[in-house]
Amino acid sequence: MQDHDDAEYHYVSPEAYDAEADLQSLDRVDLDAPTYVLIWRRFLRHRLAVISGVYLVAIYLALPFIDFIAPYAPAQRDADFIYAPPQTVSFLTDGHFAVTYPIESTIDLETFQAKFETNYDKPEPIPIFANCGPKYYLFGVLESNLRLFCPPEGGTLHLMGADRLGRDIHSRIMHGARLSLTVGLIGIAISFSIGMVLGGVAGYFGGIVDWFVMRAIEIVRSLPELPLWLALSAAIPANWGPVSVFFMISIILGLLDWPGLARAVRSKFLALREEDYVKAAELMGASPGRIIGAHMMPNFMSHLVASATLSIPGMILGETALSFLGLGLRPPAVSWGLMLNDALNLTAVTIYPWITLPLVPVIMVVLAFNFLGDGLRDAMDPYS
Amino acid sequence: DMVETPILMHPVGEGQLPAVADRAPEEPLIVDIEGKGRRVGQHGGTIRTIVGRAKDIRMMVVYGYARLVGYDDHYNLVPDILRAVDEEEGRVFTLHLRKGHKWSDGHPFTTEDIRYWWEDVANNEELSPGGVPALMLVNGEPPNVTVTDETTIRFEWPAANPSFLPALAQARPPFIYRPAHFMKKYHVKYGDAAEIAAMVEKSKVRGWAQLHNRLDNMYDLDNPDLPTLQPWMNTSPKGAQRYVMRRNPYFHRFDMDGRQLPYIDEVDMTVAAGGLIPAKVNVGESDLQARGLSFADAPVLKKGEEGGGYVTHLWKSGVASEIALYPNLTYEDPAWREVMRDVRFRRALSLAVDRAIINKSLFFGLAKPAANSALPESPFYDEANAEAWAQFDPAEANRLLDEMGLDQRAGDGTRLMPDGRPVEIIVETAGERPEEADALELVAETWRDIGVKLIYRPLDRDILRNRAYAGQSMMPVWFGWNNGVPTPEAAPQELAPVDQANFSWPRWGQYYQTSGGSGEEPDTPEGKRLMELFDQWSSAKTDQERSEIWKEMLAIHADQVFVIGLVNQAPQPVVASNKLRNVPEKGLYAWDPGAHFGVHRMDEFFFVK
Amino acid sequence: MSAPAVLSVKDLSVSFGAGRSETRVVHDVSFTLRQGQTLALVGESGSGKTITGKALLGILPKGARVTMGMAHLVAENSVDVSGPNEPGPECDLLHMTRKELRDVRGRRVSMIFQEPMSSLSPLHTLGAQVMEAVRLHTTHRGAEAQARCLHMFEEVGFPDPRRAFNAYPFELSGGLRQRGMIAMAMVCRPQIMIADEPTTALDVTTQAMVLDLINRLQAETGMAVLMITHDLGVVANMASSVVVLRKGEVVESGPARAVIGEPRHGYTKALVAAAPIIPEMVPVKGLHDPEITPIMRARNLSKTYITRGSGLSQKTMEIQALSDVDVTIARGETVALVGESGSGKSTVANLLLRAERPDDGAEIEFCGRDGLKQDIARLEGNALKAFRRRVQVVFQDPFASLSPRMPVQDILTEPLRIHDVGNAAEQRDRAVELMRRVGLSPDHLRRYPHAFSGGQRQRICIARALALKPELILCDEPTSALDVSVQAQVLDLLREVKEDYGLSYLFISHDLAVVAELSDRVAVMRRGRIVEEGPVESLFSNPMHPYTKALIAASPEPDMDRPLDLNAVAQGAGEPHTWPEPFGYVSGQAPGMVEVDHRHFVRRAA
Amino acid sequence: MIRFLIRRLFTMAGTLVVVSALVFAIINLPPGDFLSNQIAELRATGQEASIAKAEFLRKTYALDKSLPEQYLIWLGVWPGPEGFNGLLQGEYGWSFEFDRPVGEVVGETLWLTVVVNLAAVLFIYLTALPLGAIAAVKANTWIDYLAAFIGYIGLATPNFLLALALLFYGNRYLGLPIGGLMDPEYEGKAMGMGKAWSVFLHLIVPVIVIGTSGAAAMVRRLRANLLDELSKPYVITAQAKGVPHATRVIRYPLRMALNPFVADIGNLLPSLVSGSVLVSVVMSLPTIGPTLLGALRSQDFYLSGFILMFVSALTLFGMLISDILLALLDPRIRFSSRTRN
Ligand SMILES: Nc1ncnc2c1ncn2[C@@H]1O[C@H](COP(=O)(O)OP(=O)(O)OP(=O)(O)O)[C@@H](O)[C@H]1O
Ligand SMILES: Nc1ncnc2c1ncn2[C@@H]1O[C@H](COP(=O)(O)OP(=O)(O)OP(=O)(O)O)[C@@H](O)[C@H]1O
Ligand SMILES: [Mg+2]
Ligand SMILES: [Mg+2]
Repeated sequence: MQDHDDAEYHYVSPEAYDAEADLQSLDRVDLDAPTYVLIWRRFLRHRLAVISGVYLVAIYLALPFIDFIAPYAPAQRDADFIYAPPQTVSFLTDGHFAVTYPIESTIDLETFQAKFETNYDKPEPIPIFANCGPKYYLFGVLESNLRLFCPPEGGTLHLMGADRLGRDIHSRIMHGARLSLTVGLIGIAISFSIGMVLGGVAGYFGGIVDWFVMRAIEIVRSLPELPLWLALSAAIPANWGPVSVFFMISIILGLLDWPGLARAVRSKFLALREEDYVKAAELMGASPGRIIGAHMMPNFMSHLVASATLSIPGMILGETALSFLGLGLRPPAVSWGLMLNDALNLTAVTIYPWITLPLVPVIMVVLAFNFLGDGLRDAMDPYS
Repeated sequence: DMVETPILMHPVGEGQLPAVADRAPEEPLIVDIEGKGRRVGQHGGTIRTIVGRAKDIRMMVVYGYARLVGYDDHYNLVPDILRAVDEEEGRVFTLHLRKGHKWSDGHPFTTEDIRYWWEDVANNEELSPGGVPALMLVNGEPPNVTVTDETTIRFEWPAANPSFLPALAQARPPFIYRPAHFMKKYHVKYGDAAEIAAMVEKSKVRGWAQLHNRLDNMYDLDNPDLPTLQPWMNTSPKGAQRYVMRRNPYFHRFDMDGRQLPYIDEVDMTVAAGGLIPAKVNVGESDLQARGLSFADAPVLKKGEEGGGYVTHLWKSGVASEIALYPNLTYEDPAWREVMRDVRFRRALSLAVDRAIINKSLFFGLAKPAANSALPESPFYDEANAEAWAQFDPAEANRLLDEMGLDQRAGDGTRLMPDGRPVEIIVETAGERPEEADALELVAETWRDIGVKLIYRPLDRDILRNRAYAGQSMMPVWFGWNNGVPTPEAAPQELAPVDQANFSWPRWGQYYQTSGGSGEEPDTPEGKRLMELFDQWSSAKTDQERSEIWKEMLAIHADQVFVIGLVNQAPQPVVASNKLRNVPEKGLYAWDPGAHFGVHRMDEFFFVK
Repeated sequence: MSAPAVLSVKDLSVSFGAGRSETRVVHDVSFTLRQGQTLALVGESGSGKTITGKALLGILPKGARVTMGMAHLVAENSVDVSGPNEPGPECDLLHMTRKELRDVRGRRVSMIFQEPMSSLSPLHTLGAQVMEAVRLHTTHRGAEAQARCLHMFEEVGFPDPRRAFNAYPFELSGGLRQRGMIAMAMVCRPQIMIADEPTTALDVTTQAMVLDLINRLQAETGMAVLMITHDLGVVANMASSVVVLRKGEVVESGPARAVIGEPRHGYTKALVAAAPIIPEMVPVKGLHDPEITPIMRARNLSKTYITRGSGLSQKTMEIQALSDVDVTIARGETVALVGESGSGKSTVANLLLRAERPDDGAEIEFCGRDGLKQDIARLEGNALKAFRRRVQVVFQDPFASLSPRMPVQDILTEPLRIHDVGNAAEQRDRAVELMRRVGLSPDHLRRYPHAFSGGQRQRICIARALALKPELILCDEPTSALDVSVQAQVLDLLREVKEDYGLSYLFISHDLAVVAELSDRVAVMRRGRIVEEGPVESLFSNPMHPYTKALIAASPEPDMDRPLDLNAVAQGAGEPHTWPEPFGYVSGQAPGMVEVDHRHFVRRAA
Repeated sequence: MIRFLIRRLFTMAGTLVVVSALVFAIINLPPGDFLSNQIAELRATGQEASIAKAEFLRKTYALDKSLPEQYLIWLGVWPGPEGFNGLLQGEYGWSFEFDRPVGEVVGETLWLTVVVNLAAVLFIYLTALPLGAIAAVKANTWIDYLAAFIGYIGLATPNFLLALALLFYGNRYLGLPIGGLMDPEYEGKAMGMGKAWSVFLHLIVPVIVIGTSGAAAMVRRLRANLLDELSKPYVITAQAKGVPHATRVIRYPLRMALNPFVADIGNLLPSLVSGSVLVSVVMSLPTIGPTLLGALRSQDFYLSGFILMFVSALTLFGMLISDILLALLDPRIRFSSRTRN
C-alpha cells in the first residue's frame, strides 16, 4: 500500500505497461458493433419505447386482418340495439371460454332513451373461430366469413356498446384504425419530402436559395389554413370516393405542414455543413449530392425520425378538425376522427358516454408514437 | 275599458306615454283567447331564448307574426294588421287599415306608409335597381295603386294575382309598407341633402341609397330606431350578444278583458353557438326554445327537465318530408337525364328505401314513413298519396330497373348504364343535419342491394345551390316541400317547374323565372301538365277550382315520385318553461305557413307567478 | 519541509452503473493535498482524472457513484469575517449530506473547469455569477459583495474589473473568461481549489499567464490546489507532487521532481518521453531552397471576411484575417505555421485548399508531380477534382472529422469511390493496407469511429488522407486535441508516412515544441501576418521577433528546472504596436520582412 | 438596429403583397360570391322583394368586375366605382353579411380575441413551465410519464369535444357559465369588478381547451431543451459553487431553455388566433374566429379578406417581434455578430 502521508514517498505500480498493446486496444468496445445493433441496444434500454413499439407493430400487423379480428363488419347494424351499452363478458364460466349475457332493448318514450336490460340468467357462449356476419375478402381475394370470435348465435356482442345506428363500436374502432393509421402517413411522407428537400437545399447552398426558401416558409406559415379547406371542399370532384377525398386531404395537409420541418432541416444543415467530416468530404472532391446523401443525411436521421413520429398524432387528429368543417372523411368510410365527430353532442357525452370511446385508441396511439419517438431519438443519437 | 299594462304604468303616469286607450287603434283586434281553448293570461315577464347567430334576431319578426293578413291556427287567411281586405275577381284588393293604428313610436300607421313603399322605394331605381318585386307583377304588369283615404288603399291588377295575399302572410313577408315618417329623412326626394350627405359619411356607406336600404330592414330587425308593428321591438344595437325585445306599446291586439297583447313584456335573445344551445337549454337558460334543438337532443332535454325547470314537448315538423331526395330531371349529363326522367327509375329508388328502419333508427319510430306528400293536417291529405311507392319492396324495385334496361351489372353488383358507366348516384347535401347523413347511409345500404351505388357528398349550402342551378347536381338531398299543409289559396309553386331553387328541375325553373332567357322549357308530359295546372291555379277564381288543381298536382307527384321522401312528421322538441302557459303541447312546427311559433301566437303566451 | 495535509483521499473508487453493467472508472486512488502546495493529477484522456475531482465535490454525473474510500478534509483554522460564525469542521467529503455538501462546495472546496466558455452561464454577467457565490457563502450583500468581487477581479488580473463585472462571458476572450472562473472559485477563499485542465483550451501564451496567476494566488492564500492535467510541462511548472493515473488506477505517485525527473513506471516513462520540448540545438537538416522545387506557391494571400451581425446589430464589419502572406512549400518539405488562435493559420490552409477564395491580387500555384503548374484559382470540374486528389487535409479534431455513421472501411474507401479508383475488392485491399500502415489492426475495419480512442481516430484520419496517394497534406493542428503521449505517436506516424510516400506537409500548430520536431521551415503568424519565418534550426536557435520569443517562452517543459519566463511572454504576446522597436507596427502599418540569416526573415523595420 | 428594422419591414411588405394575392385567390376559389348567393337564397325562399338591395350592393362594390380587377380595387391600386378606396387607403370594405363596415364588425371582436388568446398564452406558460421543468428534472421517472400522459390526453382529444364536455360538466359541478365571454347583462357596460369576474369565469373553459394542446407541446419541448441544458458544463459549475438544486435548475438552464419560447411568443399569438377558430365556434366565443368562419362560408369577401390579411400580418409581425424579443433577451444575440461567408 502507498503511504501518501509521507510527502517524499515515491510509489510505483507493479503493473507493467506495453505501448504496442495499448495502441491496438479499443477505447469503448461496447460501441463496437454495426449502427443498427447499437441503435437496437440503446432502444431496448428505453422500456416504455419498447412497449410502445411492440404495441404499434402489433396494431399495424393486425391491420390486414381486421376483418377477421373484429366480430362485426363496420357497417353492420341492428336497429334493435341503437345505443346499446357495453356488454358484460365473463371468462371460463359454465364450461365455456367466454360467455356474454344477452341484452333486451326497449325504447322509453318518456325519456326518449334506449333502455337495456341485461339478462344475467342466460349466459351465451361466445363462439371462437366461427363463421358469422357478412363475407369479407382477406387481402382482397380470399373470401371468408371466419372470425376470431363472433356474437353468440342469435345474440349480440357489443364489447364497447353500439352507436346511434346500432353499429358495434368496438368493431368500428378496429376498422377505423385502417384509415386513421395509414392515410395520414401520406401527408407525413409529403411534408417530409418537401421539408427535407427545401430545407436541405436552403441549408446547404445558402444565399439566394436560402432567401427564397425562407420567404416561402414565411408565406406558407402566415397563410391561414381555414379558407383553403373551405375552398377545397368545393374543388374536390363530387364523384370521388370518401377515401380518395381523405387521401387528397392528407396530401394537402402534407403540403401545408412542411415549413416547420424545412426550418429544422435548414438550421441543422447549416450546422452540419460546418462539421469537419463534411468539410473533409468536400475537400476530397465529393459532389453536393454525395455529401448530402452519404454524409449529412445519416447524421440527421434521428431528428427526422423523431419529428416523423411526432407528426403522426397531428395527422390523425387533423382529420377530426376537418370532419368538423364537413371536409373530412364521410360515411360509409370509418375512421376514428369520424367516430369522434359523432360524439360531438351532448347526448353522446352525457347519456351514452361509450360513444366517446374512440378517444381511447387515439390517445393510446398518440402516446405510443410519442414514446417510440423519444426512444428512437435517444437510440439513434450516435453520441448518447 | 282597457287595462293598463303594469310595466307601462310608470311611463304613462309620467306622461311619457299615452294611456292604453289612446294607444290602441279605434278598432283593435280583439282575440277570443278562451274561445281558442287557451287561458287568459296576465302581463309581465321575460322570455329568454337562444339563437345561433346575431342575424337570427329576425326570428322575433317571425315569432311575433303580425302581418297585414295572416294564418290562424287552422291555416285560414284572416286580416290581422288590416281591419279587412276586399278581394274582387282575384285581381283587385282593397286594404282597410285600422283607424288610429300607430307605429311603435306612436306615429300613425296610414296608407301613406304603403304608398311611400310603392312609389318611393319599390319604384325608385336607385333603391331598387332590379325593379319592383315579382310579386307585384302580373304578366309583367304592375298594379294600379289608389289611395282612397288614410285607411283605404287599392291594388288593382289587370289579371288575377292569387299569390298576393298568401305572400303577405308568409313567415318572411314582403313588407309592402314602411314607416314613411321615419324613412323620409333618408330619402333624397324628401330629406335634407346636406344632412343625408353627413349621415352617409358618418356611417361609411357609399351613397344615400345604401344608407336608406340599410336602415329599413323591417325583417332583419337590426335597426332599433326603425318603428315596427310587431308585438316586440328590438332595443339593442347591432353586434351585441344579447338582444332585448321590448313590448310594442302600440300593438293592435287585445284580449277580451281589454289587456293589450303581448302578455310577455320582454323577449331576451341571446346569441350562442348552435352546438351549445342544447347544453344551455338543459341548464334552464331558455324559457322557450325549438330553434337549435333536434330530436337527437331529446333525451338530454328530458333528463334536464327537473334541474332546468322546463318541459319538453314534441311537436311535429310541418314539412312535407323531413328528408327527401330530388332526382334532377334537368341534370347536365344526357344519358343520366334519360334515366332520371324514367319514372320507373324514380319509383324503384323509392321502393328500395326501408323507411321503417330509418324511422326507427333516427326518430325512435316517432315520425311517419311516407312519401313526400301533404300532411294529415292539410285538407288535401290523401293516404294513398302518402303511401304511393313508399313500401319497402326491393324485388319490385329490381324488376322495374331490369325492365328499364339497366340489367347489366358490374362485378360488385352495381348496375350499368346503357353506355357502360356504373349506376352511381352522387347525393349532394348541405351537410347541416347529422340525421341526413345517417339516413343516407341507410338508404345507401338498401340501394346497394338493387345495384345502385350512392355516394354522399356534403357541400356548403351556397355551393350546392350554385351547382344545382348550373345543372351539375345529380340528386340533392333536402327537406321535402316546405309547405306540408297546403290550402287552396297557397301557391303550388313547389309542385310546378317554376323555380330554379327546386332541385327536381332547376333548369326548368330557370326558364320560367327568366321568361325563357335561360334554362330549358319543360319537355315531359308531366312537366308540361304541372306547368299548365300552375297557370290555371294562378287565374283560378274560386277555392273550389284551386282545390281541384292542388289535388291533381299532388296526385301527379305521388305517381311520378319527383321527390323521394323518406319520412315526415318528424318529432321536433319544443322546450318551454314550467311557468309558461298557452304553449301548445302538440303542434306543427313549420316555417311557411306557420312561422314556427307565429301561428301559435306567441303574444298570447304568459307566465304564471 | 512537508506542509500540513489539508485533504487526504484514501482508496477512492467510482463506478458507473450497477450490477452486471458496473464499470469502475476510478480504482483505489489515494493522495494527500498539502497546504499551499499543488498536487498534479496526470494521465491520458479518460483515465479518470475529472471523475476523481468531481467525486470530491459530490458532483458526479448521473449514474456514477462512489463505491469506496474516504476524503478527509481538515477543519478550517480561521474563518472569513463575512463567512459563517464557525470555521468549517473536519469532515469526510465523500460521506456528507446534501446540505453539508452545499456548504463545502464553493466555500471550502471550489473547482474550475477546462472549458471557460461553456462553464459560464451565457445569460448572466460575469459579475452576477461571481456574486452568487458570495451571496451563497458569505454575509456580504449589495455593495459590499460587489466590492469583494471587484477586488477579486483585480486580483486575478482583469485590466478593467468594473467592465468585466458587467460583461457577458462571450464578450471576453478565453483567457479573461478563465480568470473569471478563477475569481469565482477563489472569491470565498477556499481551502482547496480543484483545477480541471484549466488551461487546455487556451493559447500557450495565455496559458502561461493563467498558470502564473494560480501560482501567485496560491502563494498568497496558502490554499491547496489539485491540478488536473495531462500536460507534464504544466506539472513541472506547478506541482510539488504528482499522481499519475491510468485507466482509473494510480500507476505512480510521489514528489514531482522524482516522478518527472526519474520516472519508474513504463507508462510514466512513456509520458515523459513523449512530452515535446523545444530543443536547445536543432540538428541542421539539409537546407534546400524552396523556390527551386515548389509544390505550392502562394503570393500576397489576403483574406477579408465581411461579417454581418445577427439580431439587432446589423453592422457589417470587415475582418482582415490575412494580409499579404507568402507561403512556399517545396516538394518533400514540411512547412510549419505557428501562432496563437485566430492568427490566420487555418485561413491560409483554406485558401491553399481552395475551400475559400482569397481576396483579389493573390496568386496560388500548385505544381504537381507531373510538373504542370496550375493556378488553383482557375481550376474547374475535372481539373479541380484531380487537384483535390493530390492535396489532402487532416483536421484538428479527430472526433469531428469522422462521420459517426460510417464504419471505418467506408470512411477509408470513400475517397476511392469518389474518384473511382479501382473496384470494390481493390478498394477493400487498399483499406487493409492503410490500416496496417497507420499501425491499426485491419480487424477493426468494420468498426465505427466511436469505438476508437482519439489517437486511433487521428490515425484513421491520416489513413484517409493517404488513401489517394496525395502529394501534399495540410495538417491543421492534427495533434492539439490529443494527449501528449498519443501526440508523439501521431507525429512519428506523420514523419514515417512522409518518407514512405514522398509527401510534403503544411503543418499548422500553435505549439512550437511540436513543430520543432517535424518541420523544416517555420513561419510564425500573428494577427494575419507572418512575423518571422526561417529554417527550423535558425529560428529556434536564434529567434528574433518578440512574438516568437514569447511563444517559445510560454511553452511549459517537463523539466523542473526550466520554469516559464513570463517576462518574455508578456513582452511578445501583446498587441503589435506594443512591440519594441524595430518590431512594432507604426500607426497600423506593418514593417516589411527582413532577411536576418540565411532564409531567415523577420518582420521589422529595416 | 434601425437598418435592420427597415430591411425587415420591406421584406415583410413584399411578403404581405404575395400573401394578399394568395388570400384573394383562395377566398375566391369557391364559385359565386356573397351577393349572388344571397340573391339565390332570396329567390329560393321567394324573397324577391329583397333582391333589389343585393343587386344594388353588387354594383357599388364592384363585384361585377373581373377577379384581377377586383383584387386591385381591393388593394387600392386601381380605381373602383367610387375611385381609389382599398386596403391601402385604409378602407377595409363592407361586410354584406352584417351590413356594416368591416372595421366596425371586426373592431368589437378584436380585443376579445386578444383577451382570449393572451389568457391562453398565459395559461400555456403557467402550466408548461413547471410541468416541463419537473418532467426534465425527473426525466424517465413516473412523474415524467405522468406529465406526458396528461399532456397527451389534452393533445389527443379533439378540442371541440373537450370543449363540450368541459362546458357541460363545468356548469353542472362548478357552476361555470356555458359559452360566451361574459354574462349578457354586462354587455356594453364599462369594465368593473363584476364584469371582470364574469369575463374570468367565462374564460376558464375556453382557455383550458385552447391551451391544452399548446401546453402539452410546450411541455415536451421544454423538457427536451432542458434536458440538453441540464448536462451543460455551466450547470455543473453552478453545482460546484454550491448553488441549491432548485435555484440551479431555475436560474440557469431554465432560462436558457426558455429562449425558444420567448422567441415563440410572436408566433404563438397568431397561431392561436387561427387555431382557436373551431373552438371559438363551438364555444360561441365572440372572437374573430367565428366571424372569419362565417365570412368564409358565406363568401363575405371584404370581411374574410380583411381578417385573413390581418392574421397574416399579425403572423409576420409576430415573427419580427420574436426576433427582436429574442435579441433583447439573449445577450449573445444582442451583442455578438455572427459571421457569414
Ligand atoms: N457521464 C458518463 N457516463 C459514462 N461514462 C463516463 C461518464 N463520464 C465519464 N465517463 C467515463 O469515465 C472514465 C473517466 O472519465 P474522466 O472524465 O474522469 O476522464 P479524464 O481523465 O478527465 O479525461 P479527459 O482528459 O479526457 O478529461 C472514462 O472512461 C469515461 O468514459
Ligand atoms: N468564415 C469566417 N468569417 C469571418 N471571420 C472569420 C472566418 N473564418 C475565420 N475568421 C476570422 O479570421 C481570423 C483567422 O482565423 P483562423 O481560423 O485562420 O485562425 P487560426 O489561426 O486557425 O486559429 P485557431 O488556432 O483558433 O484555429 C480569426 O480572427 C477569425 O475570427
Ligand atoms: Mg477530464
Ligand atoms: Mg484553426
